Amino acid sequence: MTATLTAIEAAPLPVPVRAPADYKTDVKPIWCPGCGDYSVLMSMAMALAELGRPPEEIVVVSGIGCSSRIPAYVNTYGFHGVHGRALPVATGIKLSRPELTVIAAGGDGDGYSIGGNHFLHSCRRNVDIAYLVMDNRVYGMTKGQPSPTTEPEWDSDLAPGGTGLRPFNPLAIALAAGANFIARAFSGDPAGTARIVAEAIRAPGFSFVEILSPCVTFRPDEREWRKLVRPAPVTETSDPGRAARRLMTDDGFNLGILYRGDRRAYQPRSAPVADAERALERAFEL
Amino acid sequence: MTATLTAIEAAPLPVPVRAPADYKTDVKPIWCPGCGDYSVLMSMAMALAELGRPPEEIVVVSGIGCSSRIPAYVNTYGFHGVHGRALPVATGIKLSRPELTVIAAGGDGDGYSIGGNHFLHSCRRNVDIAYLVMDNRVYGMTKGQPSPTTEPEWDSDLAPGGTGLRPFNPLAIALAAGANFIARAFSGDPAGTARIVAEAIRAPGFSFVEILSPCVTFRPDEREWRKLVRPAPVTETSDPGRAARRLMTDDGFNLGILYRGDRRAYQPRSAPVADAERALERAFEL
Amino acid sequence: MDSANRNPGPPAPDAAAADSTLSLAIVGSGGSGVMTTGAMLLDAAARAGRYGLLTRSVGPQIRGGEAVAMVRLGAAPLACNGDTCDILLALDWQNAERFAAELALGPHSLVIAEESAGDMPPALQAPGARIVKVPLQKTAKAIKGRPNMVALGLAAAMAGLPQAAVTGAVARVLGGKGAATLAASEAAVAAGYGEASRLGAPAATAHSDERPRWIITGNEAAGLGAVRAGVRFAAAYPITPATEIMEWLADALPKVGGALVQAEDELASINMTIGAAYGGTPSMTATSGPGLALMVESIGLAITSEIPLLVVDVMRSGPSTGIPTKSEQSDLNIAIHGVHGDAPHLVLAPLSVADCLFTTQWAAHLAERLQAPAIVLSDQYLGQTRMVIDRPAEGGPAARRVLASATDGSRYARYALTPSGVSPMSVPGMASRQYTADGLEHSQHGTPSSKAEDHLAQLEKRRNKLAGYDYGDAWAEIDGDGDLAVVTWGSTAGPVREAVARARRRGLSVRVIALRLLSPLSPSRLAAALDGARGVLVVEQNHSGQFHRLLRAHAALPADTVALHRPGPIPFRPGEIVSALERWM
Amino acid sequence: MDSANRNPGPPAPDAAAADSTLSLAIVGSGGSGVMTTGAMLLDAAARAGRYGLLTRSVGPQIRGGEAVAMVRLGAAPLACNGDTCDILLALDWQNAERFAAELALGPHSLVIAEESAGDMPPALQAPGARIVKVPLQKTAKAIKGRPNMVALGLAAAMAGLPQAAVTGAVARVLGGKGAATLAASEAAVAAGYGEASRLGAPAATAHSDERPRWIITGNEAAGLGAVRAGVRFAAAYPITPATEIMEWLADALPKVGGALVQAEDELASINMTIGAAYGGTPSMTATSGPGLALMVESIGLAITSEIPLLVVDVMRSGPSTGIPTKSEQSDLNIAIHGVHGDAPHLVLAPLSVADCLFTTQWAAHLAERLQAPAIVLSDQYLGQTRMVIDRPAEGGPAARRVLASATDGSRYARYALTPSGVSPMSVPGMASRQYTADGLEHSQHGTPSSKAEDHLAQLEKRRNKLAGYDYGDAWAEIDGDGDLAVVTWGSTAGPVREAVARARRRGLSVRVIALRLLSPLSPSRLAAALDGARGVLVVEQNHSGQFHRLLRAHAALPADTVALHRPGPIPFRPGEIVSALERWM
Ligand SMILES: Cc1ncc(C[n+]2csc(CCOP(=O)(O)OP(=O)(O)O)c2C)c(N)n1
Ligand SMILES: Cc1ncc(C[n+]2csc(CCOP(=O)(O)OP(=O)(O)O)c2C)c(N)n1
Ligand code: SF4
Ligand code: SF4
Ligand SMILES: [Mg+2]
Ligand SMILES: [Mg+2]
Repeated sequence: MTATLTAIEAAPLPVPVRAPADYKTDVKPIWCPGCGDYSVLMSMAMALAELGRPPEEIVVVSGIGCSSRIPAYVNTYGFHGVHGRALPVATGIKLSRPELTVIAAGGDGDGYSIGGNHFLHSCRRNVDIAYLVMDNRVYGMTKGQPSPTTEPEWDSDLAPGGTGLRPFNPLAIALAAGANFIARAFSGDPAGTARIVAEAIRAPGFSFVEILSPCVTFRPDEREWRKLVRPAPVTETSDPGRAARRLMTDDGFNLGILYRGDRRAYQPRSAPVADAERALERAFEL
Repeated sequence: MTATLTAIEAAPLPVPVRAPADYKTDVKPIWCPGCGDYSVLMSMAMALAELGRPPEEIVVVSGIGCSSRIPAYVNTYGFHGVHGRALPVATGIKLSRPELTVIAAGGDGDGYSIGGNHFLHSCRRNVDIAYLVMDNRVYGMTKGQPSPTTEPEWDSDLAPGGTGLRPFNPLAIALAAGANFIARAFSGDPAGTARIVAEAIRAPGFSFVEILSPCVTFRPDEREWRKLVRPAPVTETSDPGRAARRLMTDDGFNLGILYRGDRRAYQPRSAPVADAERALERAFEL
Repeated sequence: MDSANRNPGPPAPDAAAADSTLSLAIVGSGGSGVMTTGAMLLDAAARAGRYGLLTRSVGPQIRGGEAVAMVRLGAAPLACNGDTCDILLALDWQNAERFAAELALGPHSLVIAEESAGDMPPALQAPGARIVKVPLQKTAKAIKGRPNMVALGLAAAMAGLPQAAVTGAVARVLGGKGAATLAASEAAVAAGYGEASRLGAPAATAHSDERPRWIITGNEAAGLGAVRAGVRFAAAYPITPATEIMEWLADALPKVGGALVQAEDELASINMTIGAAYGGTPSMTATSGPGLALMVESIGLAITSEIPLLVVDVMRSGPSTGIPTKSEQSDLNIAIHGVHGDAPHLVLAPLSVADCLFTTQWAAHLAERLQAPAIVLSDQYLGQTRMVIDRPAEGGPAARRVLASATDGSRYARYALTPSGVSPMSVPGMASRQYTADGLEHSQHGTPSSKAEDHLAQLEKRRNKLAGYDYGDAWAEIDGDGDLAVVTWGSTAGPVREAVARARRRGLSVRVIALRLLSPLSPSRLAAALDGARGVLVVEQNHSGQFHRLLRAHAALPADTVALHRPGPIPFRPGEIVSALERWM
Repeated sequence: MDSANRNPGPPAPDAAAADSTLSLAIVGSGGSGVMTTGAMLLDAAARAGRYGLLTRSVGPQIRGGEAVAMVRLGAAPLACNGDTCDILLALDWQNAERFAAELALGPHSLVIAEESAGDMPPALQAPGARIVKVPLQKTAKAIKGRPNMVALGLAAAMAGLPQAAVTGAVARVLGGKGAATLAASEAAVAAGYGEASRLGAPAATAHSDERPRWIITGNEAAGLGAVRAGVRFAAAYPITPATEIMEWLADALPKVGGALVQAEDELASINMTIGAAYGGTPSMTATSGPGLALMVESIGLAITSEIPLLVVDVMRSGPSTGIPTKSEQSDLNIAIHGVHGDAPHLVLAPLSVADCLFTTQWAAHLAERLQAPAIVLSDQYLGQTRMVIDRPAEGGPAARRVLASATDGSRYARYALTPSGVSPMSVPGMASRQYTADGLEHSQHGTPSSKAEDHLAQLEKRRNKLAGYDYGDAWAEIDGDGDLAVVTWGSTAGPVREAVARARRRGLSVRVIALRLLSPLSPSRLAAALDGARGVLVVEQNHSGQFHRLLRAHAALPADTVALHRPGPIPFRPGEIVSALERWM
């Protein structure tokens, strides 16, 4: 599809062994000391090192938020777009350049609030993208408003006394919408997160990883998460009915791969025809 | 909340008995002869007559599409907004005028494609609105493109040979997102549809009714639906886990009320304080 | 001048020929086959060496309502509909009064109506118009044909087309339906010729002109222009009247190794387009006003992150949902000024149905060349009018990006401050050239910056790369050098050209300046084009005179400047513009 | 003139006083308490009968990075930051060089730095500036206080504030924290006064001026203006720098019987607002550039369906995500022209922090009065600057809608063509007045119409109701009648006023025309205001001169017109404008 780029698709070279550090830039993160996103960054680098693809064949796409700053800190190609639109950008990249590894990343506000429609439709479309959501149950970047995953009673200036709304269940929605791989990780366990992220990238189709990643500044209570998380007590399933039941009753702290489907990744049919342009033009002749 | 309007909230009058015709205007629908939406209109009028509220206390809100033309044909207050945004408009009306009956209506493209995010968040927010989707698995108004519920192999100019995408499962998503009442109806059964619509309006919180409503022009094959639909073989449930399992495996043709939850409808706290404006201003004094 | 920026110079319509055109309308209710009849008539005319166009209008019903096919034929390429209808052919009168304003019957009009259809609706009647009744139904029944095919024969005969041309057109459309259908249709056409001879049809003339012709709509031409330039990815969300561009591309792109994907909404379609373009593939989307409104935030992202991108806006009557099926040039404001912040980008408008090909192709070229989004303002009239045109020249501008060269070890500065303002761009796959594209203000390396000097430097770069580029002579089509100037843009150039041809015959010395490039506007080129004009008429199809305001903001107009603007839904007619020119006669 | 449209006439700053102001900045790294110190200093100044303002700037870190609090104090109301910093107080030097451009130290500046903080960063150094070191840490440690409270005492003393005023300010902020904290703080403040006396602080002066004062930010004032007008519903999606408006309303609205709801995105927030407004409740939302971009499609819906609506856009540096925490006036284009189709609506801009109250209130009034959306263009500078102002007058314009009268049996024509263009509106609950609000073009009854005459009639109605309304003298603040005019809008009016005061003292005869109403623009009022001006300076804070282009498009400007425009992030300083005026001196 990229006629201009054939030159760079040169013969394969022997794959050098790469370390996590090879996937990090030296741009200093703007994150607060102690923010969960530092660990997610580390996990991403570990996962990419494990997979070992050259950094230039990987693209990390994000929206806007503290978590969405991550592309600048990863030494791959990056795209820091507008709030809520990481997934369509990632979709456009992957559909036009299927040979690239495409990862979308961002926050719970970016992905579940303003970006909710793309989340739904990306699950359904099932393009081969890994989507990592750093869920801190708050809008960090804009200084502490409730997000869709915020607990109903959490007090804030924008929702004094709490929103009173039932939190959004991103995993159940991902399943209902058709995501092919659904997992939950915790930033406090970087090695476990790295394993899940690597697996999500490897899995075909749309892979969704919800990463619990505390916001120490606006949700200091989330430091307690480390006591609440646990490996999911049940094994991975590929039965959507069973997964649905589990996820509808899940308390939000079960870690691991919770669903793995077998849908084929979506890639639009492209069927080049010899001399196609001429044929297209001929249709306008009398 | 509407200080300007107190005059019209006069003393209650004895409720006259109303007929379906009292809820219809004499504007001629633009729909094609045979379109399923005619029956939906009839069912709405029947349901409203059954409930018997004065037409001026009801608002029907829609987006854009053939189905979204419905407000003009119903003799209530109406709002024909832009494509995909019926639900937020309905939400604004209901939250500021809780005493009104608010119904949102539209098509599968309007509600599940461009309006998907509002669908998600309306389910979650659980405002007391009934949402009726006339699903014809196609974009009728723009002359026949696939919608999220279209079958993967359905051929069209925009997706020659079919989209290849798994159809969207609106009921499963509504459940995962928190809708409090979930039902499926069929326009070919106007009395049954009227019953379900009346029940949806009565039920507190966000009530979602998926109405199979054939597009005879672009999906003539949908005339066959009348052979496929059946009353759901199972009884109404209020257990989300069980409902999730059922809906994930449902074939799309089970009619009836499929889930009824017990969440309280959302209404923001309003706590008027005497002389509040003065108090607010005093905070700026030294 | 870069050859890509050379004006393709579509022929101005032959002034003499413009007077010898025939405007013919066929009206009927749903299912009467009015549209097929119109399309066949146009096809037949092209076969007979004529030029022509077909516009359509329908009632509010989604399907099966009343419809009118308006065909205008002439010996030279046509630019627009005529002032009035010469011949109206009515298969029936059901709701036909709805089309009164569009049809514009006049005292010279001939109305030919099915005899069983009853009386002509009063709203349609024009004093002086002659009405004759014909037995289309009866004739058709007698030969087991369809009344609309009888009407086709009748219309073709009234237009002086040889019957063989009609046979050819019918064969092309109905060829697949079997010999019996074809034969019945031909018999009906012949019967129509018979009816016409009784009405005194002119002698048939096949023109000797053998120049190869195409029949194409503006929407098809726009799709083709994009493919010619090298666009290989499109993301689409359906909207009237832009859907046909995407439907054409859905078929075409896979054949040239590309792809089209249907998005969930316009927020997704523009961002998918941005993603694919970032990845190195020339990419586009098409939409209309409401969709463009949803895209402006992300167009701003493409501007700031310097991603090339093509957006075709096929305008319809606004604001809001407005009149989705009708034309208007009222999206100029949002196209130029609808992005928040200081956000320079390209805005272009095709000047005719045929020019939808060149302008879209050129826009794709400029977008890639200048790493900026380009918005093409087509409209419902251009997009959906079916036009007989001369076969376009081959080739034309290509979308080619200034790519970053191989690494020399230094840190890659994606947003380097170069003399032209265009910075060589890397795309994924290029080793050691990784960067993060960003909608935050940034330094030359792409890292976020809130420094005043970085902000200013990048704002200047983004402005200068567009303002300083040499757009050659393709920025406008300038015709003549009279001391009056008609300044216009986009589809209104059609009626302007025809009006000016008429005004010239009445002795007026008028030039036409039809702008193809609307942003950036070059005040110096505009000034040069206006040099010596003592009076200016600015013509456009919207209510508030958006283009006139834009010109005022950027150029010095003479005191004697008149703004002629009115909204849709009726297309501009040359006569309206001639009237406006009369003050200078 | 309707009293609602009377200019509230905030006092122009006392020209003499403007010269006797003090600009004082406090810098320090995260956690050093710079912001609290600044806020207490401002509070103390207000208690001492002064006026003043506080602006803040922080590094890119979300929390805990370097910060600077800039306080300017004076004897008369202030309009903007000063040209340079008189006193810089450094708690430490960590990353303080980031603020070099904002601080603008000059040869007369005095730098007071914590002695243990090391050397001043070279980027900050200004030739001639005097540097003294003070032991803030040591002093604080000795009395178990906090260094920033010592700094507060030092700063207050250097500003000549009586210590009692500081005590009052500290008590207000720390009152809730217990007597021990309070005592420690007071001791630290006292220690600061001690340090200051060694540096030769001036004698304290409490002004006799007893006028009651408020301390308020523009965002708070905008919220209050809306509530005063009668706004009772708001839908919100957080965005910097508009979030504080919504946070203020989240607390305030329930108390006055209204409500605020957080939406899932801006598409939802604008449509919720539309829904509530349709229902009869004066309603609003607030956002910044990216959010406004997402709202334009639905603002078009409100225009077409004639639904009153208030949108406050607190502008930040664009385009795209831009510099979210910094001010700029670059959303004028999108605010006026960002809606597709011909889409007239109201655009206003507050002229000062205090005026955020009146302008927002007036905008809510006009929106309801004229049944159209009103966009208020505030900006980060106005929104987040904390200002000491005179207590505003009570009352002001109210949001009151022209409601449909009780049924007289005739069919209700929601979009009736009235002389004023405003059609009495019904709201749900009113019997026999049902209608469907529609974004499709419509007849007077609201039923969809694609007729040319309906389209034109409704376009004219929607334009005329705005263009024909008498906006009284509130459309602009006009000061003086010199033969030069400085024309400006929004927050830039502040530095313009101060600059003009200075220029007048240098003998220039200058008037100021500061526009509050930006759309519709009245060419005749503009012409009257400009009458007799031989030269015009147009000042605004953006890169492309958006307001200048707008003026050109609508008004005749003298040949000697100079456009002074530059982007953010640094706020305009009066000196820049004085320099531009020098060509006429
Ligand atoms: C269109 C638009 N609306 C709003 C914003 C303001 N905004 C920036 S980040 C953000 C939310 C971030 O929350 P989340 O995605 O959870 O990321 P976090 O900061 O918590 O990591 C918002 C609302 C924006 N930039 N653009
Ligand atoms: C922003 C925007 N995008 C696209 C459109 C064009 N459009 C009008 S209706 C429609 C889809 C209608 O489909 P659906 O909601 O299923 O309704 P149906 O016509 O099938 O009843 C579309 C895409 C529009 N009006 N506005
Ligand atoms: S505000 Fe919260 S999410 Fe943002 S960087 Fe700080 S800790 Fe992390
Ligand atoms: S196109 Fe389909 S959905 Fe629309 S009116 Fe016709 S039958 Fe109904
Ligand atoms: Mg978050
Ligand atoms: Mg549909």
